[in-house]
Amino acid sequence: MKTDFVLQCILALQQAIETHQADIESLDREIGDGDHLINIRRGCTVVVAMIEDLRPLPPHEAFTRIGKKLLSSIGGASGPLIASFFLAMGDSLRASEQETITATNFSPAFSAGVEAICLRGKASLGEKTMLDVLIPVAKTFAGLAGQADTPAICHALRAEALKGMLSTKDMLATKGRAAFLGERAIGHIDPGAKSCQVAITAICDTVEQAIGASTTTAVA
Amino acid sequence: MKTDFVLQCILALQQAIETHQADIESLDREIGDGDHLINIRRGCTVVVAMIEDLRPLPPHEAFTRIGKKLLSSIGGASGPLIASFFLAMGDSLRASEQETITATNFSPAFSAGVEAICLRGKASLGEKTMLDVLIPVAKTFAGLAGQADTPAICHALRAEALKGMLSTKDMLATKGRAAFLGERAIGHIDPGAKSCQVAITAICDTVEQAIGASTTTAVA
Amino acid sequence: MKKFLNSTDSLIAESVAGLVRAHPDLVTASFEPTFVSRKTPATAKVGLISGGGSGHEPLHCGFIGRGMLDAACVGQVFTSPTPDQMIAAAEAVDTGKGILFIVKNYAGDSINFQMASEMLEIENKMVMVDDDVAVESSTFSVGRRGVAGTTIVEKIVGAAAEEGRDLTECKAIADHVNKHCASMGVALTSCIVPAAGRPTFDIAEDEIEMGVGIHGEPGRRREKFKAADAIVSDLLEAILADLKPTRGAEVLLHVNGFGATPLIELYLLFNSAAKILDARGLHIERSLVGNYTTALEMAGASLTLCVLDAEMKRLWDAPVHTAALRWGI
Amino acid sequence: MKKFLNSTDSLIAESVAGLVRAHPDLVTASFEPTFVSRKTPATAKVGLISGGGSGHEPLHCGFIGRGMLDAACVGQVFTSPTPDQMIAAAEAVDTGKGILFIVKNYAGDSINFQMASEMLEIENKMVMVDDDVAVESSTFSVGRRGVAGTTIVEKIVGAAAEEGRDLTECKAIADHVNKHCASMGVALTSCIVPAAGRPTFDIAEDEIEMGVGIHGEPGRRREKFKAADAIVSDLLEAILADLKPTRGAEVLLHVNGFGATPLIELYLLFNSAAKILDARGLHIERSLVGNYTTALEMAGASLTLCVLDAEMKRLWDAPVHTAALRWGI
Ligand SMILES: Nc1ncnc2c1ncn2[C@@H]1O[C@H](COP(=O)(O)OP(=O)(O)O)[C@@H](O)[C@H]1O
Ligand SMILES: Nc1ncnc2c1ncn2[C@@H]1O[C@H](COP(=O)(O)OP(=O)(O)O)[C@@H](O)[C@H]1O
Ligand SMILES: [Mg+2]
Ligand SMILES: [Mg+2]
Ligand SMILES: [Mg+2]
Ligand SMILES: [Mg+2]
Repeated sequence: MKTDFVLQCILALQQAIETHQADIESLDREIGDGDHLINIRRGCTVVVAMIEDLRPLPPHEAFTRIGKKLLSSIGGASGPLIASFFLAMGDSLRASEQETITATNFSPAFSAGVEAICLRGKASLGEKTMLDVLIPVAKTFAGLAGQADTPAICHALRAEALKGMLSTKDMLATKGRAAFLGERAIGHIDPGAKSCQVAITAICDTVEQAIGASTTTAVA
Repeated sequence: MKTDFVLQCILALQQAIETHQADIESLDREIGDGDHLINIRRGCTVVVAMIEDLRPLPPHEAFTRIGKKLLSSIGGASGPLIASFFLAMGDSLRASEQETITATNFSPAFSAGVEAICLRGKASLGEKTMLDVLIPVAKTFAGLAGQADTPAICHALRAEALKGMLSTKDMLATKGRAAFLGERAIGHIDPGAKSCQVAITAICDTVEQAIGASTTTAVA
Repeated sequence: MKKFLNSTDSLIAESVAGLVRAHPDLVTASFEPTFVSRKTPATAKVGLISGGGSGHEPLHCGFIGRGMLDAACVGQVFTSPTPDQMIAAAEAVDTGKGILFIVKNYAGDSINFQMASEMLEIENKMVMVDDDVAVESSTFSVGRRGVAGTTIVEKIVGAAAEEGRDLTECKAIADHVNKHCASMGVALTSCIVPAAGRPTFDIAEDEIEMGVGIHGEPGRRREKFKAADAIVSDLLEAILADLKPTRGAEVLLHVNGFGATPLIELYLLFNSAAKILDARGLHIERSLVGNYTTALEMAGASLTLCVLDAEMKRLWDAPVHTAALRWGI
Repeated sequence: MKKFLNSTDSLIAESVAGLVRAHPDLVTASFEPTFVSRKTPATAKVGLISGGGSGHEPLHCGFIGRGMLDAACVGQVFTSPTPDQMIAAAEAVDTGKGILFIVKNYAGDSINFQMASEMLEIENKMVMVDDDVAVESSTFSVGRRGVAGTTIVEKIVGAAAEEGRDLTECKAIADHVNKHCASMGVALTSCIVPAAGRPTFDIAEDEIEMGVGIHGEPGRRREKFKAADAIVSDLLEAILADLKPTRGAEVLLHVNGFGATPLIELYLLFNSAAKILDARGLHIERSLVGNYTTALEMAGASLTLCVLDAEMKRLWDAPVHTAALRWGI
């Protein structure tokens, strides 16, 4: 998959966030400060506004540009974390010097991105954050990349994202704003986990659809 | 009627204000600032608290004391006006040197009280204030005092008070807080007119009841 | 109604006590009759006394101190104080140079201060502040309401009194400032008089009250909610129609919050207003943004424009040290 | 939702523009990236930079000026600003003596300021303000939230920087103040994030949120509404349990309104708190009452106690000239 397709995924992601806007928003009202939807939306808007500038670039360059832009436009806790994710993905892909993304080179990039979030946020699995979606997805992806076919990978990642998102519900938060709530955060899904799950699902759907529509290897 | 009976009337008046509290309050919310009931209540409370001190005094002295006390405890527009009313009544009765109030000496005192309100508030009939009750009542009282019997006077004054109160409904206000509303005050009864009507009615009722209970001339 | 209260009866006394505890170097309170005055009384100047119903804080007690008021009489919520309070305050602050009462033009305040003025055995004058252009006064003998322009009057005449101007001069300056001030406000929600326990007026989620009074009194009209720029334009139109400042005039722009409108919005209103004044060729030389003349917890704001001359500017800039306004000291 | 707005997207920019129009002698704004800094930059001192999400005004932009901050970075409502803003602000105010970032302890602020600190090619340090005792921190690595104590930290370290203390000293003083501050708040109603358009939390007419955060985050517990004295007693109990001041200690008592609570009630709270502190043998040597660290239009208030030493008192009293705090100048 080339930058063109990455951009298509981003549009799909934006669409999916809008579809789930009410959920995402109310989760951050419940255990956060009510701005997560707005932050993610702002991120989507600025990236979508860059699309024509990004199209001619190789994917690693596109990711780096997206990361830089997000770093200066989202803010909050999620902004620098998501920005770090894109910046690290750009670095990883740049190192592998590929013009085209495949499951094989994208999985380590994705893992590098998730690792960057862990470092930046000083957080790990089980702290009731977006990482409860991202870490298991990265792990599953790494296990399947090069082993399973694209639809199977998409299927597995979607399931993993869903499971991770739901797992945050009964957790005590130890990072992010919800950590201040102690027991009162229990019973609420983490908003960042929700938006990441929505994003991953949208991307998997887009990849699957593209495979259905054409069987060129450029997609996977 | 002696001071003792004046005090009985004041207790009845306080009772009547409580009975009509919702009406009085909402009228001042509609075209005032929502405090008229509270102001009148505060006035009743301080006078009732003085009752035992007032009981041994001649009526003129009681009225003067009430007026002074009200002047320093109600505040707002209604406070100094009602205080002036009592002060002027005290002065008038003092001049007539009577230990006992009769319709004949009380009517000029009442008129003097109303006159004091007019002077102090620079207001007259038809300006949508308490005077639209008080002026016609004073006039009717003056016409009947010494001419009609007490029940007839009570009956007439009650009717006059009611008519005066209702008359404020369609008036444009030219005095008091409602004057700032222009056309928007039309359709609302003046709160001060309402509380005066309630007070006069309660006093007339009390006088009538007292006559029913005993036929001593001390009452009328 | 949720308010921080112990009982509605003790609200005023407790709040005044808190003011004095918070500013013991500035103010002291007397009770029965209740008034607040400077901790360190002035020695030889015209005594400036204001007051009115409570619920407009920091007006007036927050303006007691060097360069502004000598004392303020504290009424019940939205209810004028009584003559005995005014007389006691006057006797407490008099230095032999007379007393100027600064009164907002409402029947209650006007009657009570008038009685005090008559009963007081000290030379005194009164200035009636009536800056609210929401009320088109022509047909009514009561004139206009006194609102947020009061702060400006009190600041400027405060400086004049501190400089040693005599009673006649102080009265003239206060009248002059009042004449050059015009205000109009808008409410988004109602206030709740504590003892009443419920909103003074009902207003829908998509309505605003244009020209509202600082006691939640109705204004010019009920309107549909609209953009800040449009609201500001309406308010300023009424204000400018009244003041008729000449192009190039210097003005003080005061954006006053009624209580529940956050500062972020008040500054936005200032920005809206500044753009319009720029276009009219008026120069904003001084400004004041914040909650100064409030209406309990009403959401909304008023704009006040005061056309300045050199003397007013100088007096505005003079040092002031009160709980709510302070500079140069 | 009724707010004075033209569009939620332009709210911050318009409000910042209004701030600059209202205080042109004090502050200037840069856009893209957005920060506000002193109109007249300091020439040789540690640069103090704060910032955070908008909606807490006057914090932080209202504290820019002599004796307090050099610049503040303005985020979206309740959303931390971004590293590029912090870097641009640092580069603008640096005089060669280094930068101290004053950061409220939230994940977003902490991560963004941390990134800026790493990317910045100017010597810099960071102080994390975490005065909110509502959050019992022991079990969580994130610590406590930074709330109204921030104003006190910024004032005192502001005076120290103005005196010429170096970066290490400034950081130490700020940490010292933070360690001696403890705060807790209570909400009566919710705030509304403009872009969200509805209340952040639901709360019944007879409920209060004890220990609420300044973004409307839940606190310790939801309770039945009760008398002011009882509320204050609970807040102070938590604060005193944390600070453990010795009998006879001198304190600064800060009653901070969250936005929609009128000053009359804030002073009443001050009075309630003062009675309790008296009984504990604590001396209220300094005070601050008003809306300083707000949460948009939330009704409610917080109490902050700061245990003072002679140096802190002296620095608190030092001249300051900002939009929201001013004395001695
Ligand atoms: N330290 C962290 N590590 C990973 N994710 C975090 C961390 N802190 C917060 N988050 C994520 O960020 C989300 C909140 O994002 P957002 O609402 O945009 O920012 P803020 O909390 O500053 O308002 C949380 O739901 C959580 O998933
Ligand atoms: N100038 C006046 N003359 C006579 N009555 C007046 C005058 N001004 C006001 N009133 C009466 O006072 C009433 C309002 O009283 P109140 O609500 O207690 O005081 P305030 O208007 O100061 O809040 C009005 O309804 C009206 O009847
Ligand atoms: Mg959030
Ligand atoms: Mg009234
Ligand atoms: Mg009143
Ligand atoms: Mg946020």
